[in-house]
Amino acid sequence: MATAPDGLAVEQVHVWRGDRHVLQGVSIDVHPRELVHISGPNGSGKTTLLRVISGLLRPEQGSVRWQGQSIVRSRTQYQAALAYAAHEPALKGDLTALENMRFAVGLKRRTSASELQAALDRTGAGGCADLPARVLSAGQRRRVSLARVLAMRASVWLLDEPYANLDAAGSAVVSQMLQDHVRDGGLALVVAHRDLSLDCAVRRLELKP
Amino acid sequence: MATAPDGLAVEQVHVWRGDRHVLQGVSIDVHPRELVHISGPNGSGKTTLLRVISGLLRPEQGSVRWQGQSIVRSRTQYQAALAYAAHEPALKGDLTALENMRFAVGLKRRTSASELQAALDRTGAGGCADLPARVLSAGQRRRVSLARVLAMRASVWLLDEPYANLDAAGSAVVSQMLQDHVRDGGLALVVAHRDLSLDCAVRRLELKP
Amino acid sequence: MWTWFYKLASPPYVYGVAAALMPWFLGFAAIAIGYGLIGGLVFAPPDYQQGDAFRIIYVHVPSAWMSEFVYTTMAVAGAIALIWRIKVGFAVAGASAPIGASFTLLALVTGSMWGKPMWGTYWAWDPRLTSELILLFLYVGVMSLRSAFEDPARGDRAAALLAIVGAVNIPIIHYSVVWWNSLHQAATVAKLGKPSIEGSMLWPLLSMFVGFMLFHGAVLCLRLQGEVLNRERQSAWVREAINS
Amino acid sequence: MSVGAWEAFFLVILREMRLSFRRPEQLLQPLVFFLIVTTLFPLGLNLQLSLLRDMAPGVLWVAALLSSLLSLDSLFKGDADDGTLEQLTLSGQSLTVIVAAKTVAHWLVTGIALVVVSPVVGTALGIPTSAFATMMLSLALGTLTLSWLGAIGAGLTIGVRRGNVLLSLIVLPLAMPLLIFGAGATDRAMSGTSVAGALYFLAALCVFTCTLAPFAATAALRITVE
Amino acid sequence: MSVGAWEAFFLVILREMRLSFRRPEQLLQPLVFFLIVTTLFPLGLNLQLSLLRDMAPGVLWVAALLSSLLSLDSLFKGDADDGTLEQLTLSGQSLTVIVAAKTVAHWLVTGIALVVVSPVVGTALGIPTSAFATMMLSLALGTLTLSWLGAIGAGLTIGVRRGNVLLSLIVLPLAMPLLIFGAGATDRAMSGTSVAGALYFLAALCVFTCTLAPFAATAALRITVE
Ligand code: HEM
Ligand SMILES: Nc1ncnc2c1ncn2[C@@H]1O[C@H](COP(=O)(O)OP(=O)(O)OP(=O)(O)O)[C@@H](O)[C@H]1O
Ligand SMILES: Nc1ncnc2c1ncn2[C@@H]1O[C@H](COP(=O)(O)OP(=O)(O)OP(=O)(O)O)[C@@H](O)[C@H]1O
Ligand SMILES: [Mg+2]
Ligand SMILES: [Mg+2]
Repeated sequence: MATAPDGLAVEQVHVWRGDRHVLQGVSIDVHPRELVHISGPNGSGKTTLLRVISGLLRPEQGSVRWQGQSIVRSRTQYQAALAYAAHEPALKGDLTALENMRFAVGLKRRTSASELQAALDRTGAGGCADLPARVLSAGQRRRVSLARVLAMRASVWLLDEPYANLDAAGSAVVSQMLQDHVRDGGLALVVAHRDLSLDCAVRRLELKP
Repeated sequence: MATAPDGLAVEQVHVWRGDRHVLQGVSIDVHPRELVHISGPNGSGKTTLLRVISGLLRPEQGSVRWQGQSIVRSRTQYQAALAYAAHEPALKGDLTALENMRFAVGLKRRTSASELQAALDRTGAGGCADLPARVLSAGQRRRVSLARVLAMRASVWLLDEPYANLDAAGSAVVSQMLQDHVRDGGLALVVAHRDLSLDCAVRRLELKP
Repeated sequence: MWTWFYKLASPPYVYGVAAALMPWFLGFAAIAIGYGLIGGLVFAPPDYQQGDAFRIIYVHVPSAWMSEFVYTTMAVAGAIALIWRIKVGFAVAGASAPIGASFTLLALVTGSMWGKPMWGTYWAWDPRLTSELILLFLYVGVMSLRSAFEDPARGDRAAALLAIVGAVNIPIIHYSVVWWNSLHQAATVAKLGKPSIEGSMLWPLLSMFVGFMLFHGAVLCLRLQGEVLNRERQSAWVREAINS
Repeated sequence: MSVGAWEAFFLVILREMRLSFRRPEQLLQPLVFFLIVTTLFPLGLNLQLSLLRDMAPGVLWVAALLSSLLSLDSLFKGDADDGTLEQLTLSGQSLTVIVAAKTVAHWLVTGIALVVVSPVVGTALGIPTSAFATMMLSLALGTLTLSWLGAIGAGLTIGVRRGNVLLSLIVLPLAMPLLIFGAGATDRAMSGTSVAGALYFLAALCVFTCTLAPFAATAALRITVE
Repeated sequence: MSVGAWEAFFLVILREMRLSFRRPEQLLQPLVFFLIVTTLFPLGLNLQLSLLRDMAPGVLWVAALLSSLLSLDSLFKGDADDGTLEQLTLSGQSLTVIVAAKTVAHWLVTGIALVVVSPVVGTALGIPTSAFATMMLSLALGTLTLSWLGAIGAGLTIGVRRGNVLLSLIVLPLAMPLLIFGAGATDRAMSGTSVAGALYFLAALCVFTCTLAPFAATAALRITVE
């Protein structure tokens, strides 16, 4: 059994939800500088898989390993190297976009306001930095959550439909982000319903319904 | 001033949010058998416009008329003829998909379980009918909310990013729904970031940031 | 027919009127309160039972009355604003709440200062006292509801609605002494027919009351100006008023 | 095929009931809260039984107010959070009908249950059986009135963070007369004096609120929802 | 550049404070609730003053428990609803540190405020000045313990509708000993007997909860977050 001591290894993961056998033995190895595009029809278990890989959900069978170690064992180190953007942008409505970034990123690494602002500018949400998240539009929220991923400087990215709610300019930014991340040695698992046309190698993992 | 006695007339609508002048005098007439595609960058006020048209939000200036009457006056008749699908699918997590449909649609018109089930089948969410909405995937929820629009048999459709979270099959269903609705004499305003390639006339309303 | 009404209620007009009236209110308030204080503290004879302690009546009773009066103003202004969509009504209601809360607090504080010599305790759970405390809660509720909204327009409307609903309690506070037997003084002054209080005590008291009313008028004008300016800060006439 | 107001009313009541019964353990919660607050009291006081009997009506009523209030906080909040309140607003039915249905359903689920268990609590606190009828009737009137007041408060505090605290700040002062007359009636029934006055007052208050509160609550919702 | 546990602890405290102070008037609300609940009792009791003094410690403690409880309900709920709890869980920091920070912040915002206003309420209820020191000390210990107990309860009830009622079911029984000894201490201080025993017990309870509750609360959260 060849583990991937420098990457992420998902091994025979099984998950049942209610009566449904949602993940039926999913396996995949992902190395640094690799990007995996997870696709599949609605309800096929893409979000469930990402939650398993992030460690939020324990699979009934199978395991996830990071640098050769089970993520249950090395949870804190693994999660410190991880950035997860879920369906919902996970922003506190009463805090401004910048404050939201500060408290979420600040738990992973020391940052400065200017660095956070730069990340917001990069995703095109710079103008919203001082607005409470509650008043932002759907696309602006998505941009803030992507800026958070950027600012975390994590090596593992798990992105659940990062293109949702974004306009054309926003989509281009996401594609650029992904390319840069992979080029800089990161690895990413991205759920998307559309084709990713990126300038880097993209592996595809298709989940069956 | 030519009002549209058989359709929807948006006249010089202005909305301020905080210090931002979000809608700066938007006007559009929509007649039955017409479909308007509202587009524009993130944060340009598309959702705000739909909320104004639905009557949820009162514009600071300007008015919306339905069949020649201000929707403030004829609110209940107008809203009885309206179906609005917001960014969020608006489902009660503790109720099943079918129950959700039943209570939302039941306030507009008398329906039967089989009719609701047929609508769910049409959007491809038939299999989820008896699952509590809480456990549905993002795309399945979107499908249920679209089935609700279908089952309401409303003549005015306001859809906010109906394609979000849907897989290819789901997107095709939405396009088909829109075409049929327009062909049957309905009118629709649809917010979408991608091009709508429909088999019917599509007018475009582009909001500036 | 209503146009004159709306014109009267237009913000620039109200702003001007408030600015013009303020000094007059203030001046007459000073006179009335001056007479009341001198009459009450110097010329009125000490009470045969309470000695000089009773003199706190000259602050206590007018402020207690004002606490109810201001609440009523606030509710009425809120109702006008909600029903006829007259924005100045919200400004009046918004300006009134803190004033009324202050009068209520003053009545509570002076009352309990008076209570110590009279009843031997600062506070007793008597209906009148409790209902005055509840009035304070009502004011606090209205004020915190207003500020709980991000959007000031919504806060205004929500607070106005609450003020109207809460107005039901005003008669309850007023008649609490009648309905429950209580420690507190029953109506002595505000009784129909002959008041059961001596003239040399009564006149300064009434004068104090008038003075408090006028003073309230002055503060209301002042706060109203601020509220109107703040609400209309986008409009042309405010810019002019500030620049000139 | 359009839907009449009564039909809509019953449909919304059905919806609320369905939601409540979906988690049956939660139906019990206001009740258990009621039981716990009434037992907390004697515990905190460690005093003689005679004293306890004197304060029984007060404790009973305060517990009923608080437990009913705590569950009121979620009257519109859940619907506002998940977007279903918007759908209800846009249903083409009068919002007043919907608000009325939700409030009545709330009372059916919490108020009536309180009334039903009150004899148990009353016995524990030493209230004599002869006073039960008055106690239950006054509680029924009181909780219904409170549900209406709470609907206004809940409508006003949607979307406000920590709305539950603001809600109690708004509603409890309005509910004070209820408490005074409700506890008063039980007290009088215990001492055998006439209770008619207090009960009439409660009934009048209840009718008054039931007529006006639906409109106030609707207005409140309209203000906060948009 | 990785972030230490203490740093994370203070960052989370800062976050919670920022959230509380964003709406400063809301900080006052648990206080006002405390005041209102203490007002309710005398009203419900038909105002026999002698009675009131006897039950003052009980009323004070019940009000403190309830008001602290009411605000505990939102300890994790808000974060769970908007998805930020997931982000906190995935932050790479020990969840125990985060839970501890949130709980301490809760106590700093509500508990301390209650302790500070308790003399006002105490005076109104007729507690003599000589008993204030005991009252305040016991309240401080009690509210801190309660915040911890509440954190366990709040962790268990995330994701459950009408969480606040369930929360009180879980927490109130745990809080019984607090109430008995807390009100007992104040009672004894009022009658001039020795309070040391009750205070020691409270302090012991507080230390005990502060050591174990963080782990229990973390475990509770983990169970419900999955
Ligand atoms: C904290 C303690 C007290 C509070 C909150 C309080 C409250 C009030 C209020 C609200 C009123 C106005 C009632 C109305 O006409 O609507 C009032 C009036 C009055 N109070 Fe007090 N009071 C307190 C203590 C006292 C004490 C200790 C005395 C003296 C024995 C006193 C004497 C009076 C008198 C003489 C009036 C005028 C009654 C009338 O003619 O209507 N108050 N108080
Ligand atoms: N308790 C349950 N009983 C039955 N089915 C369940 C239960 N919980 C979850 N499911 C099913 O498990 C699947 C979860 O899928 P998941 O959210 O991972 O889908 P997804 O691939 O992310 O879909 P989407 O593209 O719509 O986001 C759904 O089909 C859902 O209906
Ligand atoms: N209180 C406020 N202060 C400043 N700006 C605000 C306030 N409330 C809303 N806005 C702005 O108003 C706009 C609302 O836009 P809306 O939600 O209608 O956008 P949208 O076109 O639907 O965008 P998207 O494509 O992202 O859904 C946003 O730009 C938002 O930042
Ligand atoms: Mg998904
Ligand atoms: Mg939008």
